[in-house]
Parts: sequence; C-alpha cells; structure tokens
Amino acid sequence: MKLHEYQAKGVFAGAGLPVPESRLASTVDEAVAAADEIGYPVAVKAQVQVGGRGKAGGIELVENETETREAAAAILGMDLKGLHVDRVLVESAVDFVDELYAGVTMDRAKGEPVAMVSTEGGVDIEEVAAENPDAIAREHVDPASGLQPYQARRAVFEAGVDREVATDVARVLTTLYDLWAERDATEIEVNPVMVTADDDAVCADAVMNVDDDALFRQSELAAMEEEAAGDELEAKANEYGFDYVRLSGNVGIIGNGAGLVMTTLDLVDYFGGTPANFLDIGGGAKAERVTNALDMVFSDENVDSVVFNIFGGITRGDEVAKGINEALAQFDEIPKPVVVRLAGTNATEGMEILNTDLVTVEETLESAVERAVEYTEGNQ
Amino acid sequence: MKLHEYQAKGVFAGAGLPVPESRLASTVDEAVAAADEIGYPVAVKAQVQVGGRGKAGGIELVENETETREAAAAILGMDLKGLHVDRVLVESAVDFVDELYAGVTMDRAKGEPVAMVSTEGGVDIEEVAAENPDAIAREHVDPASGLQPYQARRAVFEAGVDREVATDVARVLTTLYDLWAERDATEIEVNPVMVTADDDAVCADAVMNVDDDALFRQSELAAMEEEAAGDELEAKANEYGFDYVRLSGNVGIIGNGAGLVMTTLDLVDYFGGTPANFLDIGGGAKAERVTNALDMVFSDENVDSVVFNIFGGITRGDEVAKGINEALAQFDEIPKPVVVRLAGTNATEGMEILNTDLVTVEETLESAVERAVEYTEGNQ
Amino acid sequence: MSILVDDDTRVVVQGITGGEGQFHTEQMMSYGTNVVAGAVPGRGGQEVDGVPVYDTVEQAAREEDANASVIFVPPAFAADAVLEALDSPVELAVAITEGIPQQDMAKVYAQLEVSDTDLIGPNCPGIITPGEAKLGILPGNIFAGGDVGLVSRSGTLTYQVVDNLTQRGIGQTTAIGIGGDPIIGTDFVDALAYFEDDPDTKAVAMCGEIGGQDEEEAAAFIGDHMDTPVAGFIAGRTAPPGKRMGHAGAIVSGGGGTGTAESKIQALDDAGVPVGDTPNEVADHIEAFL
Amino acid sequence: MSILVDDDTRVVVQGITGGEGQFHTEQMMSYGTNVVAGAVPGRGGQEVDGVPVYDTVEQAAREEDANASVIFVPPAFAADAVLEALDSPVELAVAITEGIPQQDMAKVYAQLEVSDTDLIGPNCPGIITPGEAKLGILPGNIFAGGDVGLVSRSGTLTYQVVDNLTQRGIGQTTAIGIGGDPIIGTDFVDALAYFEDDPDTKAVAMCGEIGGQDEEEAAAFIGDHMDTPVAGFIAGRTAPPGKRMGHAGAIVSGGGGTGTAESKIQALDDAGVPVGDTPNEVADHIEAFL
Repeated sequence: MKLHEYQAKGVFAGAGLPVPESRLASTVDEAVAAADEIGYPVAVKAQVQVGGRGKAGGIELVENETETREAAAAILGMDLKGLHVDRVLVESAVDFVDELYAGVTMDRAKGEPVAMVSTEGGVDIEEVAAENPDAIAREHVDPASGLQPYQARRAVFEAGVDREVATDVARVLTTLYDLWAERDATEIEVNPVMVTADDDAVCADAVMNVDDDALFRQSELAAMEEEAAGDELEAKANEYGFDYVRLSGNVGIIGNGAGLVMTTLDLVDYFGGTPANFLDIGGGAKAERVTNALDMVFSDENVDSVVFNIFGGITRGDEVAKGINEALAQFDEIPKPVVVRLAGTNATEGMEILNTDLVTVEETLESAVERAVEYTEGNQ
Repeated sequence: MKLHEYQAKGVFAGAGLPVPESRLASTVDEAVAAADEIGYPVAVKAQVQVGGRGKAGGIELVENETETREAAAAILGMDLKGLHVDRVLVESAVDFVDELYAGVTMDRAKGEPVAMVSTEGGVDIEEVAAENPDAIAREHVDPASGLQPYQARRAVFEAGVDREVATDVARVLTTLYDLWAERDATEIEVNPVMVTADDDAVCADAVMNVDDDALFRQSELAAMEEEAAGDELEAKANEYGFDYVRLSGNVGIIGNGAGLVMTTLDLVDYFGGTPANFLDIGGGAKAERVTNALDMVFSDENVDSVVFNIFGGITRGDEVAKGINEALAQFDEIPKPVVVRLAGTNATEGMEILNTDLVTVEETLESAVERAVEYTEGNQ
Repeated sequence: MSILVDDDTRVVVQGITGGEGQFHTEQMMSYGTNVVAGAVPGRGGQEVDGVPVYDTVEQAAREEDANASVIFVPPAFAADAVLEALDSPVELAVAITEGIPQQDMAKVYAQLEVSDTDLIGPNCPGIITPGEAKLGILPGNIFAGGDVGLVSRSGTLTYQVVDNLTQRGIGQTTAIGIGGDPIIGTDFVDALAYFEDDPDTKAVAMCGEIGGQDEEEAAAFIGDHMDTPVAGFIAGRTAPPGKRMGHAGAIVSGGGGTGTAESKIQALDDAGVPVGDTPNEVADHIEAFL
Repeated sequence: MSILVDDDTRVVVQGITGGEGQFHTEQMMSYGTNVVAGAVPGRGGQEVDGVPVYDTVEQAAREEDANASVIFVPPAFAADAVLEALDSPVELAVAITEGIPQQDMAKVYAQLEVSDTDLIGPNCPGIITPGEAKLGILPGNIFAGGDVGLVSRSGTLTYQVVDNLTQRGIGQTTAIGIGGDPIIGTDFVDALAYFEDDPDTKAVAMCGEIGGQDEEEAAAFIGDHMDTPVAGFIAGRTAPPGKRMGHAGAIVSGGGGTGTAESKIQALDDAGVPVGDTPNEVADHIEAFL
C-alpha cells in the first residue's frame, strides 16, 4: 500500500520530523484559501502516486493568488501518467540551499533493512544509484537493534553532508528508520531533504509504502487505504480478493499461483498473442471464486478469448470445473470462447464434470494457450 | 530506586497487566472508605520496601469494617524491619487456587536479561532457587530482540504451569519483560502471580527496581522517587550526592572510590575496630565536598574517631587538604580525632597545606586505620 | 538418495489443530511422511489423527525425536512459530504460511544466521522426496522417484514442471519450493549446493521468476561451483516493469538492469544453463542431460 | 612486554572536546601516550591541543591509523559511542564514563560478542603500560615498569596496590582497571588470560570486591589454566549483605552463598591464590613470587 504524499507527511509530522506546513485542497478556491493561510510562496502539488510529478507538470511554485488559481486549475483534473488528479497539497515553499536524499528500504539480497543518504537529492535517485553508486552512503541495520545513532552519523558524514546540518540529518534518518520499523513500511524515501540557509533540514517530499501483509496491525495506516482509483476492474479484483493486473492485450488469463499465471502470460506471448490480464485465483479456490474470476475477465471489453489454466495442488479440479459450469450457465450464449486446462489434484474428476459444450478442453498448458491465441485471431 | 508496591502496580496496570483493584490509604478512615469502595474481602498491606511483610505482620486479610479498622490501626505507624509504615494499600483480595512466581532481572554473569517463572510462588524465591533450582524455568533474552512469545511459552510450560492458564501467564511474562526493558528496570518480580478458580492470572504483588543511572530518561518513574525515609544522615548524603551507608560502629570513614573505601572498612575491622559508615566522596572531589563529608561524619553521634583516606587520581591531595582545613576551622575544638592519609596526585602539596595541629597524619593506609581505631579505644 | 528430507525425517506440525494444519497432516501422513507430533500452545495432551500434540516444539522434539517442523500457523503468529523452531532441536523448518509481514521475516532472517536449523519458505509449497517424505502442501501424486532435483520459487509452476518430467518417465530425487517472498530461508544457491553434493541427483531443474537477484546469484554459483547440469525456466518475461504480480518477489525493480527476465536469462545463459521457453522445454533439456 | 597497549597504540579520544576528555587527553599525552585523533560528531576539522578532531571514529581510524579508543562521553550517549568504537577498525575501546544505564550496556555486551574489538570498562580508570601508554585517568606517576600484571575492579584500590608495589621497587607490565559495573567488557578471566600469555608478566595481582561471581570464575580459571602466580585481594569483607556500597557491582546477592567476600576468598584459596588481608599483604605475596 502506497501512502499519498499528504498522508505520509502526516505520519512524518506525528513522529516529529520537520515537514513544511501544508493543507490539502480539492478545488481551486480551497487551494487559494490554503495558500492564504500558509503564506506565499507555496508549492501546489498533485496528490497522485507516481514519480516525476514535477517534470510532468504536477508541481507548481506560486507567489500569489492569481498564480495559485492558475496552477490549481491546471493541476486539478489533470491526467498525470494515467492517473486523475483530484487533490492538491498546498505547501509552504522551502527556501533551500541544498537538496539531500534520505531513505530506508529492505535489501532483499541481504535480508536486512538498509538506510541510505546522499547529497545527490532532488533528482532521480535510481539514476544516481546506477551512475554514481558511491554517492549514496548505506548502512545495513540489524532489525532487532534498529538503526543506531552512530550508524546514522556515519552514513551522513560519509555521504559528505555539510557538518552544520549533519547531526540534524542523522536524526532525520534514525527517525525515518524508526517509522519504517514501527509502521511496517517496505520503503520510506524523502527526496529531497531540503537544507535551508539557516542549516535546518526539512522533509520536502515523502514517499511511504506499507507492507500489505502487516496492515492487520497498522490500523491507522490501513484506514488511509482508499479504493483503487481509476481502473474499475482492478477495484473489482480488490473486492473479490484476487491478485489482478490489467494489461493491454486480448487473451484473458485465469490461473492459480503467481508463477504459473505469469508463465501462462509468457506462453501467450510465445504463441504470438497478447495477454489481457494477470489473474491469480490463489490456492484452494472454491467454485464461487472461479465464477467471480470468469465474471471479471468477461467484463473486460478487450478480451477476445479466455484461457483457464489450473494445476491443482490445494486447489481441486472438480471445484474448478463446478465453478466454470456455474459461471457459464448464466449465459444464453457464451460471450467469449473459453479454453480450459486442468491438471493435478482431482483433474480427472474435474474433466468429467466439465460441460464441454461450453468450453474447449486442452490437455497441456502449451496447447491450451495456443488454442486461446488462435481464437483471438479472427478478431484482430 | 525501588518503587513501592502501589507505584509498581500503577505501572503494571498501565501496561495492561492484571492487578487487583486497590486504593492507597494513610489513615484508618481512609482504609475503611477504600475497603467499602472495593468491596470485601480486602487485604491491608503496609507500603514499605522490605521483603517478608506478610510474616512480619504487615499484611492482613480482612472481611469487614471492624477488621479493617483493627488491621489499619495496627499496621499504620508500625515499625517494620526498621521502617516506619505511614501508608497502606487496601486491595481486593484474590480468591486463588494456585500461586506462581514471575520475574525479570539481569544475569550479570552472562550480561543478559533473564525472565523466570516458577510454580513455587508465594514463598521466598531465593530459597527455592537455592534448594530446588530446577523449579524455576529461565529464559535468557537477547536485549535487542526482547523476550519472544515462544520463549515465554517455553518457560511457562517447562515450569509446569497449568495448561489452562499457561498462555495468560506467558503473556504476563512478556509484558513484564517489555516493562523491564522500556522502564529501565533492574528487577521486576511478581510473587505471587495468583491463579483464580476461573483460570485467570492476577499480579497480586509487585516489586520493581529501577536503574538510578537511567532515571534521566524515565521522568514518570523519577517523579515517584521520594525522600529517603527514616535515616536522617542517609537523607543528607543523598542531598550532598555521596554514596553513603550508615553502619553500627564508631570509626567514621571517608575515602574516594568504592573499592578503597570498602578496603578501609575492612581494615578497621582487621585492626579490631568497627566502622561507623561507608562514605565515598567520589572522584575529583573539591574542597567543598570534603567539608560536607566531614560535616556528615561529625554529625553521627556514634562516631568516636574519623579516618580520612584519599588516594588521588583525579582527586587532588591539595584540594582535599584545603577542604579538611576549612571544615575544621569552623570548630573551636575538633569534636572527634581525625586521622588523615593522603597519597597519589598532589599528595605532597596536600601534606604541606594540611593543618597538622588539627589532624593526625599517617603515611600509610594501614597505619592511618590503626591509629583511628586506637583513638576509639578510650571511648569503648 | 535425496536432500534434506527422507525416510528418517520425523515431522512435528506447528499449528496441527488448525484447518489447514489438520488437512495437510492427513495428506502428509497418507503420503507416508512420518508425522510424529503436533505443537500447539495450550493443546498439549490432545491428539490429531492419532498424532500426539505438545505445547512447544521443544517438547515435541524431546518426547518424539522430531527433527523437522512444518509450520501452518496464521501470519500474525507465524514468525514467532518459525523462531520457536529455529531455537529448538529440529534441523529443518518448513514454513508454509503466506502473508508473514516483511519486518517479522527480517528478524527471523537475522536469527537464521545464528541457528543450526535450516528454513524453507515461508509462503512456499514445501519439500518432497518422492516415496519417502512430503513436508508441505505439494500434491504427492504428480511426483515420482528418480534422479532429477528441482528447485522453484513458485508453487504451481513447480507442479507444472514436475508433471512435464514425470509424464515422460523422469523422476525426482527431491523437489523444493523455496517460496516467492522477498525474504526466504533456503534460496536457490543453498538448494543447488545441496543437489550438487547429492550423488544421486544427475540433473537439476530450476524455476525462477522476475524480481530480486536470486537467479543471477544462482547462475554465478552454477558457473563457479556446479558439475551437475542445470536447466532453467524464468516466469514473467511479459510482466510490465513495476507491476506487482501476485508474489511480493515478482516486482521488476528497474534499477540497474537486474531483476528482469532478460537479465536472469542472460545470467543463466552465461553460466551455461539452457533456459526453456516453455515448462515443457525445461523437461526437454533435462532429458537431454540424462 | 605488556598486554593490550604499548608504544604502538594510537589513540582516538571520543569526547575529546568535553571538559574531562580535554583534561585527560593532556594528561595522557604528557604521560607519552600517542593520542592521534579525537572524535566528536560535528566537530570534525577542529583541533584540541594539536590533535585533529574527526566526526566519526571510522574517519579517525582511517585518517590517523588509530587502533584504540578512549571514551569520555556523557552517560546518556556513551553506549552509542562504545557501539561506534566496536563497529570501527579500532582494536580496543576503553570506556571511562560512569553511570551508563544497565540496559544500554546489555545491548553493548551483545555486540561485543560479535565484534573483533575488545572493551575495557565502562566506569573504569583505564589501562596503563608504564612508560609506554596510558589510556584513561590513572595517575601515571605511581606506576613503574616491571614484571607484575595488575587487574582490578576498583579504581583507587588499584592505585593503592600499585603504590604498595612501586614503593618497594616492584614495577608493572600492565595494569587494568576493569570497572565495577554489573556489565563490563574485559573481565578478570580475559585479563588473566592475557597476562598468562605475556612472557614478561611474572606474577599477577588481582583486586576483587564483593558482588557477582567474577572472582569465583577467575579463581576457577587460575586453577585450571594459569602457571603465572597470582595474589589476590577482596574488598568488602565487612559490607553488610544487601547494602549497596558505591559500585553497582558491590551488592551481596545472598543467593546460593556466592558473591560474598567469604565465597570469593574461599574460591581463590582453593585455586592456590594467596589473598592478602591488607593491600600491603598483597604486595608481600607478590614479592615472594618474584
């Protein structure tokens, strides 16, 4: 789960981190009122979860009401990298002399958290990491002990942060780490940490991603989760509890287990088709989930054919067959051709149950995908 | 710093531990009112920091107002192992079927915290430890990770706690550990943890000692510290910031460094005398501290002679000599004979300054102590 | 022969009284696995399908000589259950549980480094030595004894590849699903090292997927340390960068060119590992090795 | 020869800009100690008495080849300073600071077990190799070079015993004050093992006190592993049980008969270690050994 900038900054402020004063606004008038309260200059910032908002025109620095109106009008309602902007954060503009980067993430190769700091802030940190990796000082952290103050200082001084602001930045880093640990974050980034002429450090941006698996113990953050904006089908998948990703092709794909579903997508490509989606019904799925999955894929106008690939482990072939039958029984005419391949637990029983008048049955993964791709060819 | 039972129970309750309902009372009437509010039966418990209050008559179980009056009247004002009882805790009496022991302390030999649990609760746990060490299940704890739930369960099941209450007791143990760690305790003990007929675990007593060196970050607990009850001289030592222990002999002892002062005590004994006190003026003491120390020892009526033993490291002999001169200058007649031995840093300078009309100077530790013991002999 | 589990494996099931735990205990036992105990706090003294339940793993290990644990404990309590296994006499812990918070796993990982116990998983189907022992939820009937080792990050993809092998008469020494989470115990390199040391394993099939650098590290290990031939498969060639596809592990980070299917296939290729375009092609490569 | 510190010891002083740090840096330098750097966060680039200050111990070690640290940092920050030293290239850290919270020290102690750096202290006077190097606050003038090792839990008691030795012309290889806190780095056994391995140390004086079991453990070590003769002293024979006497360590626990002066003297006696009734008697025993 990704927090919006305004949400992350709320969490930061609660932990005592220095963040600029800000207000959230949904209309131009609200933005103007917010700017008045805060005092000019302010930044008007689109609240959508994509990187590079600035370059894409989603952040404007304004000096007066006219400019605020213009900027808010332009940004609210804007389509930013495919996401609709319906709120802006109006934030006191920091007069900075330097921009730093600070972040905490999991180094999965080492199974350890890592805290990072760099004087190359305010730019794409992944580019810095790729081109000048030594510009980022890293401290790996024992998750039981947490980031120790001396480690934060070591990172900050190694990175070459100015001595005048170094201990403040070290404190920001330990606080970010503590937040990361206490709030079950998977990633926290502040880019930039702005350094003012008075040698103050200010968290001018805030990225915070939270572990979905830990939301059960992060009630405050869980409450910040919003309906997935934009895609209606992804919202539906959320409701059904499916792992679902919408893609741009026309072969609908349903399967069990992420690896196998990804492989099915890959095979669609291999046989010359294009996948319309990734849909994992998960392990041990019962008939109802199968029905829901078919319902979802049929709802996607782009889909021209469906391949249903189940390898039963916990999932039982007969349950899957039952679900397919039930889902298809609702239709006078099957909207899109469905190719079914069942293997593993109770596959034979499933095959016996399956209404083969309504679906095409294939024995192997490869043949099933190939057939589904064939079915789309007339429609291309 | 030792918390009173009522203070420790307040801390426990704040951490969600099950403690019986209770009220503090300073008078018989307050005790009766408290018992009425809580409902009979209640226990009336002397709030003094000694072990074995029950055996010494400091805890009474009462069923009605008459008994409460009697018990409160008897306990309030009582002298319990040398301590004056000026408050009682009136507490709902727990109807128990079993008594357990739970505690957390530092195992200094291993440099690790240790959590302990035993079914031999309600009795002197040190006796249990000495006679039947296997009756106490112990879990050593990585201080960075804390006591893990599985460790607490392992201890509780190993100790043989009844299965019906075991997971509750395990939760009590992890909470006690967390308190121990968060509140900088040096020791926490609940003896007994009472088990009710309904298989509930209740913390019926509460011992909590807090690290004096950590009070700077435990403001809530620091605020609970009271003036040392009882001994006037110990209160004075507290005020002066001395490490001071009053003993029963007649040779007053002043020195720098705990090991050297203890050695001076031992030598008094070795030469046939009895020490009146332990007084460590600490490292780097200036003249004023020396004056204060002499003032304290002179105030002790039991003292017949004083040995002043300083081995200068950080402490400078000339500063000490100056302090002695100043202290003794106040008197027309020196109240008790003072033997001074100065060695180490600036000892020669000190000897030159020292007003040898007022004190006896000795070259060695042994001769100084021997002389001080001699001075007492006329008074014995 | 086999790796990690065999006829001598004596299994304690943590969470045996839960729905999943109970179901898969039956399945494991009917496969012939030697399930000797369950461990559920507060349930000691009970029995599940004739298997005695203890309050702690320690007791189960002591009383029933259990030397391996399978963990079916809900995610909120699973890390503690894994820590319990790591701090007990069992030599192998297999964590099936899906959805353990990442920070809990980071703490488990730190303990793994000081524990003598191996961990497989979490969020994995488990490990099977066909005909001897199955620890986890793999469907036993698709496996057959033989001389191919299999290691995979994905559950059902494992089954698919095994099926392709078994269908053409190629059996397995041992198959391990290492799980697709960002932080896992036994990884590709660990499993490959075990297979390299097993004289009965004549070839190894390795199924990776996008995300992380585990496959790249595995490729380096194969190139430097393995004589046993390895054939590979990488799922997620068509996954768009940055999209999460089921597994937390299956995210293409985009940073530095690693983690993508291309970089993994290239690394394997450089190590002399043929990578199948389809699961069936992996079986082709394995067949060619034998 | 000597143990732990000598002419080649290059010292960084953590907290060099504080009052105590500055004073004792001067003292150490005037004794001839090779103080090469200070370390104080945010003070990098400054100088104290001609000694360059760095922001971190890491930098001081890198730039000035410091291989030992002396810590004069206030108690609230001292544990972090010790951890910094343990996680740096210095081989020895000497923590002078008194009053470090016990729980902070427990965390330091856990790190000590995985660090290559030795710790002396905290709450100790330090270590001195007469004529070569003094790390800490010991008064250098009472020491003399020679062939007796000394290890003590107490500061001024150390001086007393050293004085008794030096006065009669017996010099020291190295003297260590290990500190009287409940949790310390180098303990009696560690120090005794170093002295046993030092060919120049012909005898060792060991000054213990009541509380804890360190002296009992030392006695067992001497009995089992030492050829070098040891004479002992135990302070606190007359301390009443349960009373705290200055040192946190000096509490007689009363449990199981250990921790008392009697049990310590008995243990040393059993190990063949003569225990002096007075500090001067310790010097008598040492003289007899030589």
